[in-house]
Amino acid sequence: MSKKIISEIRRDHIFNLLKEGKRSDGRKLDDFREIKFETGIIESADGSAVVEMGKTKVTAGVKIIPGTPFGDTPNLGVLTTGAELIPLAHPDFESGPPSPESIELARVVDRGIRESGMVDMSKLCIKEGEEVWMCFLDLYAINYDGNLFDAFNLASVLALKTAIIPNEQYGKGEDVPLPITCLPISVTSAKLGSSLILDPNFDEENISSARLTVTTDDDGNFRAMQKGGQGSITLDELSHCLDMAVAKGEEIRKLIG
Amino acid sequence: MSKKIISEIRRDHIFNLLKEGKRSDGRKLDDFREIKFETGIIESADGSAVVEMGKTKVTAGVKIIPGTPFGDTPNLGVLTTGAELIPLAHPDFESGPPSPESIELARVVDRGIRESGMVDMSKLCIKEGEEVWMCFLDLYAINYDGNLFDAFNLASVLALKTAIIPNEQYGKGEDVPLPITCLPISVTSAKLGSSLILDPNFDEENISSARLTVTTDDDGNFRAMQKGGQGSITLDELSHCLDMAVAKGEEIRKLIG
Amino acid sequence: MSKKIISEIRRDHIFNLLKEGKRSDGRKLDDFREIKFETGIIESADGSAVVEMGKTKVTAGVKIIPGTPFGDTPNLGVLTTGAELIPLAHPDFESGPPSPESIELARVVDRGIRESGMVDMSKLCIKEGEEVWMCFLDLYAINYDGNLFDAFNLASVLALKTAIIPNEQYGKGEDVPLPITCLPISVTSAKLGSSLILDPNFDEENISSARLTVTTDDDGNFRAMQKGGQGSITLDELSHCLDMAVAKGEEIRKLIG
Amino acid sequence: MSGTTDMILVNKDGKRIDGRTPDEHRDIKIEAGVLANADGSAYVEIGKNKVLAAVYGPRECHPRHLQDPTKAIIQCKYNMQTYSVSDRKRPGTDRRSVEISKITAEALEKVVLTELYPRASIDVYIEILQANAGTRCAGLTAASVALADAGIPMRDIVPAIAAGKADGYVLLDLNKEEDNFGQADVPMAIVPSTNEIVLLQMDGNMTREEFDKAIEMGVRGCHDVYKLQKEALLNRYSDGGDSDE
Amino acid sequence: MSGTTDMILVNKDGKRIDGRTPDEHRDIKIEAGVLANADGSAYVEIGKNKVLAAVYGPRECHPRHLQDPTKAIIQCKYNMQTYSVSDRKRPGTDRRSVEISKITAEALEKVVLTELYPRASIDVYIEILQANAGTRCAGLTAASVALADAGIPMRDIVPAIAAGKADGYVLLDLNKEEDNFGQADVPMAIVPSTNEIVLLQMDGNMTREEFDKAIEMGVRGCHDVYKLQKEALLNRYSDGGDSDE
Amino acid sequence: MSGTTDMILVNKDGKRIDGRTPDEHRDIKIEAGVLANADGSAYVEIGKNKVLAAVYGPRECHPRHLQDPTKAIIQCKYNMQTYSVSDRKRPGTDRRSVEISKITAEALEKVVLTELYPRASIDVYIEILQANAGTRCAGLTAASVALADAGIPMRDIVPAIAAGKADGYVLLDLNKEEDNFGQADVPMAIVPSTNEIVLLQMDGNMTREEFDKAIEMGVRGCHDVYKLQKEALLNRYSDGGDSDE
Repeated sequence: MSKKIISEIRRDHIFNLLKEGKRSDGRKLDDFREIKFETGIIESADGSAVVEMGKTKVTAGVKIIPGTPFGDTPNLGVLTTGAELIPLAHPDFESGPPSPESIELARVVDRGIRESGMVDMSKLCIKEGEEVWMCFLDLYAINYDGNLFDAFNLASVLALKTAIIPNEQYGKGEDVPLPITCLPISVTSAKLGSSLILDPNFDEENISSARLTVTTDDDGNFRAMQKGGQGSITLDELSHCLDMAVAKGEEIRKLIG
Repeated sequence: MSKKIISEIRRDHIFNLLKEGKRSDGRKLDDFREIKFETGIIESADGSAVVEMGKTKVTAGVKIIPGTPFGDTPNLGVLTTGAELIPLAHPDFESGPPSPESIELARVVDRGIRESGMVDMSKLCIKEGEEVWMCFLDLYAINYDGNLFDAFNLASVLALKTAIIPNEQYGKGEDVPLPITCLPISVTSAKLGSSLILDPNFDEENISSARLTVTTDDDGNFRAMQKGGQGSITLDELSHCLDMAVAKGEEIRKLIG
Repeated sequence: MSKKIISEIRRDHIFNLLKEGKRSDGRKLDDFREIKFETGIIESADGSAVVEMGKTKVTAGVKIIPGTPFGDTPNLGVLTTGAELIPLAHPDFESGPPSPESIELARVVDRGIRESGMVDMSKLCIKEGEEVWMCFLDLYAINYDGNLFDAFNLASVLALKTAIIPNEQYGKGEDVPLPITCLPISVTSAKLGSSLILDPNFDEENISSARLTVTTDDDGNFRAMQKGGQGSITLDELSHCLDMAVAKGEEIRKLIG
Repeated sequence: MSGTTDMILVNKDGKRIDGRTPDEHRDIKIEAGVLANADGSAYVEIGKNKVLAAVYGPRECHPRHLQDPTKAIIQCKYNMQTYSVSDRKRPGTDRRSVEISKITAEALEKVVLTELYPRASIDVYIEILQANAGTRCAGLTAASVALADAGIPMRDIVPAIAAGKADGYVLLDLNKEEDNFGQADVPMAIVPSTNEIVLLQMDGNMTREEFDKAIEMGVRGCHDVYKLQKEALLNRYSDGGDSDE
Repeated sequence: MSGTTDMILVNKDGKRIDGRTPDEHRDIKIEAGVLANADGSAYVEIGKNKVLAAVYGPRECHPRHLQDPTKAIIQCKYNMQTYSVSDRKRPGTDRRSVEISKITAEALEKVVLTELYPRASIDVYIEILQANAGTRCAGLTAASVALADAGIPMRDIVPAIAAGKADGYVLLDLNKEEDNFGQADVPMAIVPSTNEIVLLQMDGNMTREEFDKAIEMGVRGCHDVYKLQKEALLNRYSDGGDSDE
Repeated sequence: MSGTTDMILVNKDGKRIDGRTPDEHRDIKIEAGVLANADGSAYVEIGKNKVLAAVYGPRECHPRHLQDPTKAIIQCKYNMQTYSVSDRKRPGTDRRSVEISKITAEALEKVVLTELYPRASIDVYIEILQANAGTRCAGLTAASVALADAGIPMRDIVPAIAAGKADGYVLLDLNKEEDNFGQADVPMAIVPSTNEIVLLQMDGNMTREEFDKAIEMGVRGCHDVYKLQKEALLNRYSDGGDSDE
């Protein structure tokens, strides 16, 4: 993701359209691309989902495994989130240890899920201090065309929402759904010049100066935020981003509800 | 092993001789170089061997240590095989993490030993589910002049064949030999032009298009195979490789028996 | 630390002065720079110290944590020493895995502490074979202007000398001081031309041909030594280094006693 | 291969636990051109295996010291996703993946006209989304279609399939149970136009007779796979395959 | 954030456990020019946090493939020393450090005139000597002063501070207990001359109203920090700051 | 060094557990030119230590940023094989190996005419096949012979041996038991023609008097080793040493 090159002409084209409140793919500033999703696509996972936002495509899978709780939370389950920007998904992605970009993605998605209490960790205790369910949430970019934050967040939420605790496999009784309390939805604004747009595609992302990801819960409260990029956002812009995040978050929540 | 350079003249010489069924070192196509070996060379190992095939020289050592069995095989010992292409052995070898070549070597050798059941793993259980003997087989190239597959295989078989389970060291009674059921022998054919030769030296290996390693057991049955190289082998060539592997395998087995 | 460049002029200047028995900063050959130190600077550590020798500045911190003893010393505590040459301290220092220089520094400091028996490891046993106190001693270069060996050694000794075993934190009774038996002090000589000097600064270190670090205990006996550098030292020079190490060691011991 | 079980893998009528005859492969689905960014791509299902392959290149070769002045090199990366197997796989490259990547790249070298692109790299990425015995063959099958989809000149397309042995029978295309509790596995890949072998591994225990039969079965299986590979590429082009570029 | 406790973090009189009012920051000490070798440096204490920052550069950019022909890049490395926290931290970079390093560098980009130094690197090192909630803000505050101390042309200095929520109150500059047992944390950094936000994170649970209040409190807190940053730089120069060069 | 034992390491007659007198080294066997590929090589046995050394170079220096325009650099890699010690050693470089590699390279620098080969690297590989106290000295002794065998111009050959202390006696060339349960170890290496010290380490507990005695003993021991090094090189050339090239 280091060297994102986009021609001057394409850049100017995007900025000229934005001045008229338009986007190069015909969307309004606060439109997402078409969202498609499917769950349960991977039988070997305990929960899985594929999400497409336009040409951006990602998968999420959850494996739920008995393990030892952390010393300071002996009665809580554990959530671990990883994101892989595999080279299959984009010519700029490289093999090797996780890049700062993939680490940030995983941590922001994780934060939204964790802070919203989406998964009721207290119900994942098998034996206090000894055994709890550990949820390994792994995210893969399959085709990258911008806005991995929201695509990964949505795929994660769908995979967890449909996940099954594999009690049978471990001789612990019947399989039950993972206990879910709410659906945290992230909405990412990108700042291009003085315009704020939602769900930036690859070209838009490359010429944006700043990014704000805002994750809301079912009540429209804020659970996680992350500003990125080398630019700044004004207090007014912040306010607009929050408004959009609440409105669009509700819309997406309904879509997958 | 990445940049194997051999002069055009030497290359042509080898190919010209092969057309007459001869090799540059006077061998017949299905001749091995002289094999020398010695066992018990390293007292700190529980089993060890040095093998020379012409100028190729390798060592193998086994350490046998009590450890925890894998969950799905609670009553079986464990075999772990590593191969190191240390820079002492050849100017092309580099320090650092294992190369794909060294990983392939270790895995093919391991496969022959494992699949032949050479070591009776069921006799390596100390206490079911809790403690078994773990055999760490480590291979080092000392001087590399081709055909490490067969040299490593032979050194491994010799080291295991003469290995002792160190019961005394761990207060578990008397030392006993590692339980051995058979002697898997690998025979590697290299394809140069349309000729198939055994035990290729460094120059021959470099100009070969494909390689087939075939490991047989005491009955001449097949236990492991691995095709390598960027070329192909025809079905007729395959058949010839199998014939040679059985015949030469028996010969080598007698040599070390 | 690989490329240490110093101008010819500065180099000649230092050597010319040394011929007259003088150093560029006015010190005598066997003078240390002014030593300043402070302990207890980091409340989150169980022991800590900052040491300045001229412009060289280092910190040491100790964390003392219950852990499992090594199998062959079931009733002894454990000491682990690490040294980090962080890029904050000098433009030549780089991020990444420990360099050979930092490993040597940590190991030489560790050796002096360990071999002198400074910390009475037999008193760090909580339950034989099961639980002992593990002392993690971590050293950081804050500003590097030569002679990290002695600065790190001194900071380590001060941090350990003032360290507290955190019994309370782990519900094991009252906090007590770490049991200290003596104060090992290292004194490093550098050879420049035919001169031997103590406490070399960065410039002196760069043009020195050899280095000898000598660690003595309270009785002036030798506990650890390490020769470094690509030059040699004669037997007479060795004798002089030992004399200086004993005399200066005693002086520094008094300073911190 | 060394597993033992009381399970009957092939019944008296010669039927396997999933109802197949000994020389019958599992259901195979191949789709070409499934990814927008990659120069070529393919999705393959063989039984419960789900595999994606992407090709980027010919492009500049990194790291540069691997460049070959006479031809393109093929670099392959086979990766099992963490949730593709019953026990979660730790992320990152393991020794098995390194070996499979190496032999897969070697198998493809034979058919790609690498000499057309000196100094370049052709990068093949294989992602195992779901694994159920036979992923290396599924991966190579997919990679081969992805190379063709990328428009890279090739002498032929490489199909791959495994033969093997279970309950004493020589069988085509082992499923998970046959692989775990069987007696031998023989993954292989060929150049269909000449029946030359470009990938061959074997582990287990086979007599010469059994092995010869396995090879015969495998070659036939490869030709079946080959047919489906060609169909997938035909579909790709007749569907107006460049729609998502 | 998800901790729960019986501890009363804000009492009936609106006082916090360390005696502060909700909109009061902890004691802050800032010193510029504390290291001899670095081109610029600063030491910051915010409550019990102790942080050192050093700047080297503009200098040649390593690794070279990161060079930007149009401007300098800012590379930041945030590092927690092993003994800075109650449980010993393993040495080396962890995922949290990588994230903080990234957003810190991005926050500084806005104010540094990087376009003056094409192809160069400006390297910022932040060492956490002691951590007690708020290290990323303390680190960025220190880094900003260190950049100014290095004489690198900047549009403005960046101050940072966190707002948050505990016991249902919106609070400025959470301490360790408020961070552990509170309901939200909002670290932020601004460009004081314009109040533009260059760093913003949030985790926990906040209504829009609470969040707006937190931002307002944070902006004011940043201006307080900014004042102390400027004082530190003034002291540095009036003290004859280049004494230790 | 810190071990304690009831074992009597030196008896009333001044004899050690392996029958040696205090100033007697173990049996030493040195052979030069034992590897076909290396430019120079040597095999050394000292007691139960078995060590191989190989030299490649002068050759192009990798990585290139280590090149010195004024001379060759010596790069050394000391490696303990996994089965060389009683507890299996994990493969790969550990901190001890890094330190030994560093001081070994430094010890060799003094005698090699590195100024003859600007920008080049002389690579020394030391493999410990079997370890029994004293491997660093055995390794350096072997490396020195391997350098001479490679025909690299040298001022002198470097021999190495350890002195030490056990049961209160100063002893030459500690064996495993003396090393484990003794009171001090002093590995050293010299330039025989001048008795200059090029490697010196010490750990344990020694008075000045004991240390002086250890150095004296060590210097004499080094001269014994030196004699055997020269003999090995003479044998190598008289045997028609280039036979296996």
